[in-house]
Amino acid sequence: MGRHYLPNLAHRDEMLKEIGFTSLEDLFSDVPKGMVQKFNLPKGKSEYEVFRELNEVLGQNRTALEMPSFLGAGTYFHYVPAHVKYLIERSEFLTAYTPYQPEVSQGMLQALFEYQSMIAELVGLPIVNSSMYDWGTAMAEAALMSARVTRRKKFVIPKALSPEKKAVLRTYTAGPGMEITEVPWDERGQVDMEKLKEAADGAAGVYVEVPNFFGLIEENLREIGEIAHEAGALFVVGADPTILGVVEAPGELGADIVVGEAAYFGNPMNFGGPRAGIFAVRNDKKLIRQMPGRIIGMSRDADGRRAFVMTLQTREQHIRRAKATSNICSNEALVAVAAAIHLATLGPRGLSELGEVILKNTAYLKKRLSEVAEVPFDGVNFKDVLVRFERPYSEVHEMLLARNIHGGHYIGEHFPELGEGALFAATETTRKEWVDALIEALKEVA
Amino acid sequence: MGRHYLPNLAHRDEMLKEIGFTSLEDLFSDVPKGMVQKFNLPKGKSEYEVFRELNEVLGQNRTALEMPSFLGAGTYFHYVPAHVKYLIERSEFLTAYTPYQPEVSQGMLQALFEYQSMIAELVGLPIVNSSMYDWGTAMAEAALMSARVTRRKKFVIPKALSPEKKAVLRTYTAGPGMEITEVPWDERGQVDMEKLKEAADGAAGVYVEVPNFFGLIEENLREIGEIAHEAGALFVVGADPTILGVVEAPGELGADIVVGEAAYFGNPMNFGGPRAGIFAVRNDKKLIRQMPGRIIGMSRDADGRRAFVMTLQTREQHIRRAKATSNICSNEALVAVAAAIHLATLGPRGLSELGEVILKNTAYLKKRLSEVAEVPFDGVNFKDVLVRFERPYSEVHEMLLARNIHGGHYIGEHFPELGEGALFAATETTRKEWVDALIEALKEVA
Amino acid sequence: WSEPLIFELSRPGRVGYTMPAPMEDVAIEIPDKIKRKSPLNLPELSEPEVVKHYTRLSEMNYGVDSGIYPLGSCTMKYNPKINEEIAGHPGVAYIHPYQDERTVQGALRVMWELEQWLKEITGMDRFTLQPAAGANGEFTGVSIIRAYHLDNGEPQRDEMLVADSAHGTNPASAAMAGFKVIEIPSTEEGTMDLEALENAVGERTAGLMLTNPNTLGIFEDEILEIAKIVHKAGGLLYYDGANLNAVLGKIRPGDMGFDVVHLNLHKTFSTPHGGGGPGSGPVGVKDFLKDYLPVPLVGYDGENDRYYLDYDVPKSIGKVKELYGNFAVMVRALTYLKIMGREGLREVSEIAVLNANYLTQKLKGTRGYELPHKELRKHEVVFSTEPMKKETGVKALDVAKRLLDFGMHAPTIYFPLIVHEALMIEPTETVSREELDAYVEALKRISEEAYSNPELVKGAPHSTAVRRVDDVLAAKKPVLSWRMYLGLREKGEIDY
Amino acid sequence: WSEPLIFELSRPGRVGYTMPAPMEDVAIEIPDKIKRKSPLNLPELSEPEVVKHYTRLSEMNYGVDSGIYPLGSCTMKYNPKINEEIAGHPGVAYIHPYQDERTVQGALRVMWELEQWLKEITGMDRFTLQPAAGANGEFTGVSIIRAYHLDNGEPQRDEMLVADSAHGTNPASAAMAGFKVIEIPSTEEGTMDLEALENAVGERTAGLMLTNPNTLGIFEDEILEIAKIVHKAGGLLYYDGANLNAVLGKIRPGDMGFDVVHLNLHKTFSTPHGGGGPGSGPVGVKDFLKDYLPVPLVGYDGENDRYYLDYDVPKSIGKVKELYGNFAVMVRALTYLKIMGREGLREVSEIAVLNANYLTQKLKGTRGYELPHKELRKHEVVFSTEPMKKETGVKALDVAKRLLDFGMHAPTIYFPLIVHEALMIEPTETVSREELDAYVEALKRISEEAYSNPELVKGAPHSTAVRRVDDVLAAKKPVLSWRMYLGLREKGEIDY
Repeated sequence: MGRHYLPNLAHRDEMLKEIGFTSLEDLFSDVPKGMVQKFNLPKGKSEYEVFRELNEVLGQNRTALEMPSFLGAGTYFHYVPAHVKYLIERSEFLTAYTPYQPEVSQGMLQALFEYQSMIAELVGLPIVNSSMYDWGTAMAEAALMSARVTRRKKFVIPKALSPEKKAVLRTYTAGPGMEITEVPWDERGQVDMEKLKEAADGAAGVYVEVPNFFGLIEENLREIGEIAHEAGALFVVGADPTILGVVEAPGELGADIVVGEAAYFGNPMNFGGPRAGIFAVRNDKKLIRQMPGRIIGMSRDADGRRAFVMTLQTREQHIRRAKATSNICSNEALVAVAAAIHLATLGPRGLSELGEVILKNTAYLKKRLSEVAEVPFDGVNFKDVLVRFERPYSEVHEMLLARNIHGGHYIGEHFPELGEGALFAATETTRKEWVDALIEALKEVA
Repeated sequence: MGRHYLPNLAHRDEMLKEIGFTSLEDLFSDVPKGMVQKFNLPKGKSEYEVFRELNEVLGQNRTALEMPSFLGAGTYFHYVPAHVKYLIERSEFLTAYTPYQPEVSQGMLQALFEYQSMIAELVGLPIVNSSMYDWGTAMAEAALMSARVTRRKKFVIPKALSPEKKAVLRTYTAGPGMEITEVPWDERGQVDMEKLKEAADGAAGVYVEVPNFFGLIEENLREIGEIAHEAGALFVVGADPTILGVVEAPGELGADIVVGEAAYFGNPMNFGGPRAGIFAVRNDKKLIRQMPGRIIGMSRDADGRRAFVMTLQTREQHIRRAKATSNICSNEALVAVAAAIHLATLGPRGLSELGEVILKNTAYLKKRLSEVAEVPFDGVNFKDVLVRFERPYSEVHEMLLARNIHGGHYIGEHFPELGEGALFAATETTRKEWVDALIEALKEVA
Repeated sequence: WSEPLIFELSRPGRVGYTMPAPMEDVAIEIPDKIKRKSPLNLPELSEPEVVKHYTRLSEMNYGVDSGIYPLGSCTMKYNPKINEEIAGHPGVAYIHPYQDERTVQGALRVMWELEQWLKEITGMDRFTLQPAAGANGEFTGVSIIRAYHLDNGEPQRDEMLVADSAHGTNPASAAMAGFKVIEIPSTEEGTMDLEALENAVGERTAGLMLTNPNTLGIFEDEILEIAKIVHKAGGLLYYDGANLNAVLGKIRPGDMGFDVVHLNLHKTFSTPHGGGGPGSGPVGVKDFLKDYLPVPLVGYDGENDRYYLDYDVPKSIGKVKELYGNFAVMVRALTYLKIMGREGLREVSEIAVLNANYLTQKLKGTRGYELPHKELRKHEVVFSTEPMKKETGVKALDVAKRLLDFGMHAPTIYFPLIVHEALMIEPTETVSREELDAYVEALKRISEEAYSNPELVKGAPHSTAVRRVDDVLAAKKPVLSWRMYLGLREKGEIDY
Repeated sequence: WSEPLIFELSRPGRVGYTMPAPMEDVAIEIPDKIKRKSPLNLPELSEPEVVKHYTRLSEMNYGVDSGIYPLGSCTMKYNPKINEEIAGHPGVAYIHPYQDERTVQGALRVMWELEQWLKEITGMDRFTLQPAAGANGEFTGVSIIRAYHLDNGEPQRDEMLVADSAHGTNPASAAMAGFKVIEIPSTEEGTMDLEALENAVGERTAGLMLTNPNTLGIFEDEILEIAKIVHKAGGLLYYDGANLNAVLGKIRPGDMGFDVVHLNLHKTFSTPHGGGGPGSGPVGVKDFLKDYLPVPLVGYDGENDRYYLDYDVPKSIGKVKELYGNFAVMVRALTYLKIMGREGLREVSEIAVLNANYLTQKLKGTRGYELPHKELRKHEVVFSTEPMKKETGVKALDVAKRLLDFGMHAPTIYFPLIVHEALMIEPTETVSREELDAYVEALKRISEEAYSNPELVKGAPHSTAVRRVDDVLAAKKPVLSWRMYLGLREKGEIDY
């Protein structure tokens, strides 16, 4: 099967003859004898059969449309307006590659420039690349970049950070042998400022997030930045961009680098991927030179008209090879374009409103959860809420699942000091009746 | 809600002022007092809420993907390749209107010309319009056209015809007061040739279908055409176009007009709509002049290059008004384009293969059904098979449904002479395991 | 740029399809006399080639997403993408119309809910959703009027009155249903001439078909008087819903005195026009006509919370289309209605009317364009380029073609017939002020060009995929299919 | 044509969104010190305007459906639409990665099945699907090599060998993982210099990264010897899967002696490139390396017919990306694999190689184009326009730009670095013979133009949306966002 994708299959012999070959084997005459194999693979199928088969397989998944879910912890169910999906499925966007020929790629280039521009407004820094793989790899690359810029090897992170991101950071920093230092949280769940001060000493970079892993809005960003800068470290902020309509742009609070997850706009959960990492820096030549990733710039064409093009490529692997600022080549362009389209749709009012609705929904979830379990930290939550249960969370989870509710994400194995802790999350898509049903169920089981 | 579709809502007052109005009421000052109403309608909702709500409502339908179904009788589950759906959803096609300005509508015009051309090859007649609403209305318009051409009022149809089509025909022919004569089937389920001869006398048109309503391939098309022509009537053939890879083109068998259902290609069942009626005629000025519907023609542009344009419009309502050949204006252009894309994908081999696979699947279904119930007619079936049960079919149906099988379509109320008759259908999408499960179930219940 | 015909791209041996294997591979013999023997000259292409071909064709087509598309009487509003997403639900595509009602409750509910919205919007008491398009709806409506009079023992009522500004479908539909068509003239104000109407009505009057606002975009402000005249004469009042967008959510046809209404879901309710279809043309009637509606209707049994198909319509005219209508279009319309809601729908008509009047006022007074009839318009406006034609030779057609050069779609032209050299402009509520301003600017510039360089305008368009298409040649030498083309080429009768 | 920036289309007050109401409308106070005070300068548009803007931008972009796209080393094959349809299933979009395994069995099964295909195709024993792209996969692979040597007590193995024709990502990835990069030269035949390799390997050798066929499109016919040399020195062999399309379904990297392989699902397995991403870069390893793979792997418990995430990977290098990889891309690749099957995959490579050689032979000998190295190619070919440059001043860049004027995409240029003025052409198996012929014709015509009217070629492109873009200016005066643009405009530093 698959011959419907191969126009020249019908002309194989004629074409071979035309160029002086007698058989297909001639084309593979440079392959050592015996290396060509028969493969033990299934036969091809018709499109209809594969459609039915994969529909059935994927239909086994129980989706967030079928089952109330309170999962968050880095992946959130946001609504993606239909026009965003339609637009990025237009094949001129979908099937193009990296815009190596700007003259026939102005559409993608301009869309990515717009992505960079809108993210710049959100984070308060003017230089944004056109995407990393995800928030975690963007943070890891920020750590590597901090080391290159400062020629130091220590990177400071909060202890209250996603285990996913910590794992990525460790793998990325293993090669250059960087040291990762964790700063614990204080009794309010915020970064412990005293401990941070100690840790910042000699650091290449200091990293904090807003909100933090427990969903709390980190309040002392500006002070943390000052501490980092005093220590000669870069101040790296990880921001959930959906909060930036209500929380100050990290760039305005002193951040040198901002990373985050662009896929929260315009992209569905997709079982965790694809995503798109935000990567933004201050307008500082030293920083720009060390920045990873592809950047789109505005320029002129031969007639003097505005045109867009990939720029500052001398940082990149295809030019600098082993000395590049990163190995990244394929990035997450289409994810970034989807985010841009969604952001253009939201505009300033939409972004504020989105932030407000999530704040309110999270507050309601938190209030109701506190009726049935321990909610250890006060402060304002955004999306995630940390809850502690008396009985093993696995039991709570099973009982919720039996009631067709997907509860929160257990984090006890990564944070044993929290006991049976789990993160429950709300977004703008969460419905009040789900929360009420959750609380009813928890009253019975927790 | 809905303000996101209304760019100028934000500028209402400025714009009013700019053109010298003081309020919206000024714009409606010509409306009689008291006529403006408050409507008792629900409030608008966000896109997300409507998405959830309608997903839930539509999710209540049990689809052919979830449940084996043997329903046919004029609507069939054919597979639509994914690229067909993608292409007709491109908004340049989807959102355009009738190509009144050919210079910016060459894409739709050419696609429709290609539709006309491919249908012409299938049916064996060179003149095809760019679609009617469906097969039934196309047949009814063929009856009206026969009357105009022959100045007679009788239209002959087989008794073994879909009740849907009969009902449409009666409504369409009521105005001009046409008389509809039904010709019974013979012991083989084919049109009774003797009775037909009688009925054809004085007829404007004689209509037969291939396959007929019982799924049987009508064998005597050529002879029926000769009878019609001898009687001075037009010979009108209704053809399921998916059969025309294996059955001779009606135009080659003497048809003056061919009608049929184009939506069997490239379009899903959609609960019965939209569809697209095929309408084709011989290359005969007298016929062309009386033909209903929009026709796309090839011409030249001002530079002498090939270009496409709507043509022969003097037959149409927007020019001829009360004297038009039909009132049709909006047709089913996009459905026709989908059919064209699917046909271009199938090509001659695909169309033959489709016909063969359906013949084989229908034969298997028929063979197995004959093990458990009466299959009254021999002959070759295509898609539908008439089956007669001893017990009331409603009971059989209930018991099948309880086993998660959707049985056939009961036609006993329209054809009481058949007793507890039902049509069971197969297409290329029907799976052997469904048929086997059906027969197992029928063995238990029938 | 040009794209070859798909037949010209064909190469023997290529395939673009996959086919599941048959259940059992036994040869089935079709009787020889009916077996296909004639060659099947369909194109042979691989899937990538098919996709490229139709992608390129799509790029040679102007749609609502391409820019302003102010075709008068067509209501080319933005088609929200959420409509398409909902219509793409498997619960739409993969259901068979003869499924047991218990397995299609969702579909029946969609139809039932849609009917409730349409009833409240129009002030009608019952709707059929069966008609496939506006004209199919008109035929349904006038067939109901015919059935009503016959049923009332008045077979002599065989005249249908229509305004001289009416859409061509009105007289055509009336004629199809067996009526004699009587045209009622318009006054200089652009509304129906009441005196002429008084003179026309009588014992043979079956009804009057009217749009309000009419095709000039002018509200028939004496509509109540019109209704009275027709009703008094024993006729019924038919509302052509093509222009409903002007009064949506504000005024109900039912309150204006109409007895039968058809709507165009593809105009007023934002479903896409598909290059000419599919549309959907539901017909609503007042209570006294509901027994004439086509079968089946959709019923709701509240007690058992069950939707059902209702074939029990005693005097039904039968069917105007197979099955239940263009269901996939209905789904889109209901999506739109639920998002818009009460206030949204009202704002639609308000902004549509604002946009049309904004454009009217901005363009008014431009040399060469005349604004006949009243100034106050509803959703659309009809200008005449008669002065321009007289003074420069530039016709409405030329103006339309020149607009294409500016990347804008032309308005409807030469309609309504009562305005010479008509430009019928309906911006709709979904275009922005900047688009309106740019359209007015373009029309003004064309006026300047007409007076300074008329040949430029007469030769337009200059920058489109093809230049002006010769429609006279198309009619004189019909080439209607590849088959005809090959024949004519062979005979040397054409060279394109 | 040009389209304004979305910021330039913004008008205060317009909205393009709808938002569900909050569950409870109580004000939440964010601490003042962290509350947003700086203005949020995002564009304000309605949905129809957003749709029009990005529709127009899409039309200013060349994709695989627009025509031939023979970017060397990028495998721009047709992306079947069925892939998109399957990836659009709600069971893909609406599942959360932390859902209970019992509720995502379908997703885990997709991943597991995909792994089985990839294992058989490559001859590897275990795969991780986590890497987001080829380079991310390379980093994964070399990190595994690094972990392996450390674990074996050989921390001194800090040198990674790469061919001088290698993709830039190879040395970059090796450097990121802490390796010193040693370049191995190519011979005049275009294959690896074995003597140089012999001289380079030693105690510090961690491994060799290689593509086969290499970036010249030439099969490294001494691959078994190469493997022996590296293995004997204690190094491991890494396969860069960018060029797998040349041998797909015919030859397994595992049989060539490779220990680690990364694949590009967006190249070989037909998932769309998305304008630069998302891709997916699974990494497969031989059995002895499987304990170093990132976590989690996907396991299958046949007894209970249950798929699960397996975090029990004793010496795992950790994670190279959050969560499990680009799942929606994997779904597309599996769809493709199931349709193609065993024979289909083999035919892919055969036709891809046929197409590349057909083009090679047809173009060969054309004035100005030189074919260095061996003639027999696999899936791609690298010509040099060095003679043309010397004789006419027309560079590879100019040839590339001129191709755009013919509506065709340019090849990769100036890569691999070992060929001067390189044109690296990879037609793939999904283009037709006519497209190949037209491409050759265009290149021949450009040769004629270069020798008769070189300025025409040097000034190309002439007929694209914009003309040649000044990338030197872009780098000299970086304008990287609307914010920067406004600042520079205000200072008068730019005028575009």
